[in-house]
Amino acid sequence: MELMRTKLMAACAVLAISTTAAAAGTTVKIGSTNAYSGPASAYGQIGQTSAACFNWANDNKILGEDTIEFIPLDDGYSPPKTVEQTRKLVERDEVVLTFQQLGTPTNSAIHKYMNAKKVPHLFLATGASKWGDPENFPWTMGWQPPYPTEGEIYGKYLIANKPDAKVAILYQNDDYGKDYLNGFKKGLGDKADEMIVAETPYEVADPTVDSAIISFKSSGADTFFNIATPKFAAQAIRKADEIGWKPLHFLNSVSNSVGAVLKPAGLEASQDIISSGYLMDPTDPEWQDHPEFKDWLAFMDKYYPDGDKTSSFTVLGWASCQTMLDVLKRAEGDYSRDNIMEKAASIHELRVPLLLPGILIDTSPTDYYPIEAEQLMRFTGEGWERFGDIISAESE
Amino acid sequence: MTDIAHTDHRNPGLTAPAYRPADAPRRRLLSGGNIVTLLVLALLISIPIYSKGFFVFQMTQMLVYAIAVLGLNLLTGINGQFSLGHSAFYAIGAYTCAILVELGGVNYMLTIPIAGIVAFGFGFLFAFPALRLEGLYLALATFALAVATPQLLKLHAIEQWTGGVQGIVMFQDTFDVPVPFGLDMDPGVWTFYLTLFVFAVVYVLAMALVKSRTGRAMMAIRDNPIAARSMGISLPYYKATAFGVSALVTGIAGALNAIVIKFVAPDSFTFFFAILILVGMVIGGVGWLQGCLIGGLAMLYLPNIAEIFDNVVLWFAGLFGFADLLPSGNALQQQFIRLSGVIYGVILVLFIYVAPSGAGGLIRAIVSRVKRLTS
Amino acid sequence: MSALLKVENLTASYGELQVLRDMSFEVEQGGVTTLLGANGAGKTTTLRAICGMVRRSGRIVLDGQDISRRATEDIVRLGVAHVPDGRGTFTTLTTEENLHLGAMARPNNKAEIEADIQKCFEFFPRLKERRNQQAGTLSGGEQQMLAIARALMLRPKLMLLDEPSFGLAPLITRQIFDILADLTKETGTSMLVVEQNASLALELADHAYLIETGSIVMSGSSAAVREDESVRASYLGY
Amino acid sequence: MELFLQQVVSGISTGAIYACMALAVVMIYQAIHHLNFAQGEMAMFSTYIAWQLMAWGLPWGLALPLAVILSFFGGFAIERIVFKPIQNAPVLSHIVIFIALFSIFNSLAGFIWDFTIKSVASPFGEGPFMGSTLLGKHQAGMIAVTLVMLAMLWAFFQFTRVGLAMRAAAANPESARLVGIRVETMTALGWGMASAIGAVAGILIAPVVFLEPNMMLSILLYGFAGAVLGGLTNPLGAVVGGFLVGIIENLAGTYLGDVGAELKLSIALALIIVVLVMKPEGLFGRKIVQRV
Amino acid sequence: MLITDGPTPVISIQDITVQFGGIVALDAVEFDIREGEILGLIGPNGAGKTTLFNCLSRLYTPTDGDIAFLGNSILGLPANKIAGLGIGRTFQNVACFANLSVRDNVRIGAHSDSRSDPLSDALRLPWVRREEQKIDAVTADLLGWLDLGDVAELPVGGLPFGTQKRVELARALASDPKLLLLDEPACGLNHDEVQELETIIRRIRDERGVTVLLVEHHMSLVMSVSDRVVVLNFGRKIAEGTPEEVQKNPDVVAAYLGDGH
Repeated sequence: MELMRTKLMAACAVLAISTTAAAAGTTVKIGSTNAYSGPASAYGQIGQTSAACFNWANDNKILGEDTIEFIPLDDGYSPPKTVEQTRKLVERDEVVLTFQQLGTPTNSAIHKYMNAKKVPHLFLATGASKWGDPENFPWTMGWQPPYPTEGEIYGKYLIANKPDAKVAILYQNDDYGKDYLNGFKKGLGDKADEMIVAETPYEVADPTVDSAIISFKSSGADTFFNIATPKFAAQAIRKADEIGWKPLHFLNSVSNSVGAVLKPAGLEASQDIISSGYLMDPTDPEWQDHPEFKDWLAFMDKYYPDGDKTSSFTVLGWASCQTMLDVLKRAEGDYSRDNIMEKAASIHELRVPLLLPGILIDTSPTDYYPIEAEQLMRFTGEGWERFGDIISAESE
Repeated sequence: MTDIAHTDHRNPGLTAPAYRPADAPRRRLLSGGNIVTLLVLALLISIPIYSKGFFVFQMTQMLVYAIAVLGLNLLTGINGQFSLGHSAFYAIGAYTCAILVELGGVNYMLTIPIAGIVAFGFGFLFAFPALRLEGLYLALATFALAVATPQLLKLHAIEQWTGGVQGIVMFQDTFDVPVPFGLDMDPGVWTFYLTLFVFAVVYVLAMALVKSRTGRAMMAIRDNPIAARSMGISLPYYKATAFGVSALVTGIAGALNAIVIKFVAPDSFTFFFAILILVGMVIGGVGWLQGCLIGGLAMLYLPNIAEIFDNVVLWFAGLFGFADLLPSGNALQQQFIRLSGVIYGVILVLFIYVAPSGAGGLIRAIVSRVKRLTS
Repeated sequence: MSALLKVENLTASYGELQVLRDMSFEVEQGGVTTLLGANGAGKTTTLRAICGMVRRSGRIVLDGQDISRRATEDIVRLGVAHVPDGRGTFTTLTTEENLHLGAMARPNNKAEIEADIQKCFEFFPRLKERRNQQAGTLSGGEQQMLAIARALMLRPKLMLLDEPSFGLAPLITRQIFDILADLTKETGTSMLVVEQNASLALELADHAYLIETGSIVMSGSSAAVREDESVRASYLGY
Repeated sequence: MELFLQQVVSGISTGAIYACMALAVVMIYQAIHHLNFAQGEMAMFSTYIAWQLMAWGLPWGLALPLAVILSFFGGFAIERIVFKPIQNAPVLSHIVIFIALFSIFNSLAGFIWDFTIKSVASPFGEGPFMGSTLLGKHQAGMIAVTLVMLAMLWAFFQFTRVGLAMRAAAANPESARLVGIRVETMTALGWGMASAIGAVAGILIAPVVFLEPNMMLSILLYGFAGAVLGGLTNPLGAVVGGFLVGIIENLAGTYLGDVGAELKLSIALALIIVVLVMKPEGLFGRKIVQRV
Repeated sequence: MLITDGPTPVISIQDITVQFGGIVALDAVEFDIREGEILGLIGPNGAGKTTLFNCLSRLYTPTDGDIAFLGNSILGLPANKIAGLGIGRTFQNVACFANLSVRDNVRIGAHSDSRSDPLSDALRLPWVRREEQKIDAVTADLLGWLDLGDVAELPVGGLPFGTQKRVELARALASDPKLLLLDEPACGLNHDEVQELETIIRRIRDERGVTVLLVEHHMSLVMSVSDRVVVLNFGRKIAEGTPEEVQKNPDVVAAYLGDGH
């Protein structure tokens, strides 16, 4: 109880300070939850990058005299904790919106709440398809290309290029894995049942996925769809190489970071893997002289020096934070929830730094999927080589 | 030294015990314990009057946790059986509630006792293999149960009821918990009072049980199983009952959790939660049921205590004038949040140093010292 | 004769329960002293108090050195070998390992230790036959022998023996006491023996103390004590 | 049949992971009669130390032994600093301390080295073992090291004075004091050794599962399972138990269809509970007969 | 008071043999306990007294022989049914429920005399309350009877040993037993307490009509309080009779003082 009171007093003190500062401009309070502890803590870097990005924005007066107060809280990837922390943000800290909350089960737990409270629930760090449902959930908007879309892209590619493939699928036994799986099957169309010869789920608690890869090899599969998070994706890549199984290998974009996945798994072993992307890969030599990339490096050096400059998480954090800043800029000082949601739902062909060239952000009151385009790419042993056109669900 | 030396230390005068009839147990209405209980109850009832929605919600959570701690304490503290698997019974309660409400259309208030009964059944059945296991082995078996729970909930075969990995979103249509009896009350406040009511009922019944013949038998088994058997106490019966009752209470907490959070998913019931309940129980005091509120508070606040550390440090920095050395903006808070596990762990270690037997032991020690000083 | 062990005003308790009250006695250099008394009189506790295994107060002096505040293992290292009641055998270890453990407080001289083990086997040929057997599988008498042999491995100045006859058949008890008599003659080891079987103990000992409810009620030479009526009374109730 | 064989061999090689960990579990159990929940995190932390030393440019031949030695002293220090002051506290309070240590090590590793996976080079090299497609060089090396460690432990306990003293202190602390053994030192030594064995296990496991702060989370559980299955008092049993758990898990995942794949962990755990209920002392454990 | 020819034996021990592994702890022991008597059972350490005791309270099952209570064999019953028959016991090194109050310890003694179930208990149904009132009355009576009123609400674990022993006695009497088995009640008591104990044992028999089996090392207590004495040595019965007879028995003297006397 005592603790509570000090905390409340501290909160009041902060409030007092911010009101005096308000003479110069308004403070926009933005909340977020992420897994800073527990088994999913690797994703914490995304939130760290955003926190640094908002500091950068304040220092560079991106919103003019207005400042952003970013409140990131830890939910340990546990849904009840997410509810608690989100309510803390909305009801105690009275944030204007929440940004980039991490995870599918965690966001599912507050989906209804945010919409009932009419608080913008923006640019979630998860690619589940359910975040683009403006009719039922007008206050929730994702950011990444939806997982099913990406799965579908691989499926269609396979039908076009290798219609007689025998496919083995490894997927994480949760929302994320199943979204990819369903999208992929949709891409394969009627031939799905015929083409898929093995379909094995794994649990986050499993130490390795070696046994599944061995089964795949003996099932006679010649194509492999790897729907796994970085650690397991890397294990699968290495094990396949170790036992001499060389299928046509599709790797979901969640785990296509060269630094965080392919390098640990072995660059040799990763040769010829196909994936798709929408962000620049920070280890790709192609971008090293790109102005956006250099800006990002400068930002990282100054505002997040501990951050991993080879990880796609820090890239994602920066790019989605820039999207957020654009929405706030266009709000032009009116930081009401209605106005912010309206601006978020009217992004038109926005280019944010570090998206692949040609990929733009587009939203409308009926389109809550900001990024829907991806480009296929193949790993050369050193970096990703993009091929083919930018494939966009929007263009269909 | 050859002579014989007789030394007699016997006391002269024998004192045979006088026959004095002892009083029947005294039940004073205004004992210290009762006054504290009433004060705490008054404090809890008044929460929605002086605080806002979020704090009410947090206190609702705290009460739910307190019920879970109470449930575990009935097993471990009262009956002496370990469990690292109570997240499983909590999950059973939560899913029973969610499935009945969403698929069965049952009134959510009605699902609370049903969830308890279902959990009782599971607990009672689980007790039978558990009867053969003791101490460490029982801890491991229950731990295995906790680890397996999320997997079992995700199982494809029962997906049509459990919603698989997606879980179940509750109160789809109304969003908020429907407030009954035409009461004009905020749903959050209503949920708080409902939880408080259930907590009070469970607490009173648990206290009554502990003070009854059944409770005494359970505690006798904890303190000395061989002597307990000689008193005519059946070990299997009471151990299984303790398991069942403990699961029942924890299941009720699970059902309330479902109602409060309005969402159940396998990821909510990992073994981390079982460990959290255990920590809550130890902090409150093993075998001291009154400690469940302290345990609930610990479960609620301890894991996120790192969030306020920047304030604490800034305060000290202001006091001692080293504020300039600290990073600006929210960088400091960021660092503390990244260290939240370390801070949590260090606080636990320090707590056990100060109070090896939990808050219960500490309070008893203080009370007895005060009594000794005043008498 | 000089006293090897001098105990003055020894008091000891288990938690709330005070078991020893102001006990004073001595063990002479090279001699055998016995503590007699009924069960629960505090004999075992006396030995445990000397070894620092219960909370105690008072003065305990071994060979001029105050040991009343020392930890058990340090007292053992000063040359006090305790053969506890129930024998304290490491039941899961072999006979030979038990003997090696007896020498744990001595410097690690392999040859000397090996020689001492052989000596033990000479005293107790039965143990030699059982050297690789788990100590828990030995018979009661053999375990008692092992416990004594293990104590000897320390090359102790003082041996504390707690009911060496416990649970043994008369013939075996007789054997063990004969060996103890030989031992003290041959090695000159001082002994403090706690025993229920008064006649055996008095035969072995030079000096005896009688304890009742945690206090010494009588002391004297074995011969004198043997003749005293109170011994009979405290043992047989008349 | 080939699949079966492959899965068994693959089970053995994952089993080797569990066996390593089970060995550390048995070691600490001998010393303190508890299962240390923080054991896996301690092993993970040791592995990071080895990784860091190598990242600083030490050759693995120097870095690994140094990490193991540091872990030994770390374990020793934990017993002295954290547990000695509360040795009379109730058992559950000790379990809470284990949980606290778990949390501290996990969070600290993430803080220092962050949570992305790192590859640790295998000291045995990569590629197939003797041209076999079933077994990699690392797996073969891991199995060999586990067996060598087992043999060394056995020799330590069987033939050295300290080993004998540790066994005595674990079997009967009071009698151990009576022969002059410093029981507290033996307990701390047990912690140190368990921590060192854990370090070896971590270093062997990391090349397989990649190094990251959560890498031991489930492995420790399997390690417990292996140790309990084999009998907590028997290092050989623990190693065999570890291998068995690996094999059972793989076969369940392969042959029990969808349910098997989804529930392979649960099936392995259920099996262990069944074994415990039938034979509470484990498959190879010694039954302790108690007289009332 | 000496009863040489009681009506029926309360308990009759018939040729009981117990083996642990290869060790014979009890070898065809046979004797009766008659109604209303105090029977002393003595013998040197390891004679088998406690083993016999544990057979009577069904913690051990004899390898051979039978034990009949009021004419019916008890060997088919589990340990927790023994109290219900009317056999109470105490333990050698006190086995109180250390964390519970004195009053609760005694209440637990009445466990086998009442029938409540967990649900009725939690709801405190009227009939449970009546039962509790009965237990409370019995408890209060016993606490007064054994002078435990002042410590009634204290946890037993912190009380002096002698008091704990009295708590155990009260607990054993709470189920209103016909036969009370006392396992070395004098062990660890000081002289005054032993005197008190002697009085208490007599009063248990005289005032409450309970038959007593007393296993004890403390000779003066056994000899002064017992009506008859049975002597065991090495698992065998070596003597049976009045205290005077037993004290003069040469086998008994030899067992206790050694051959030299």
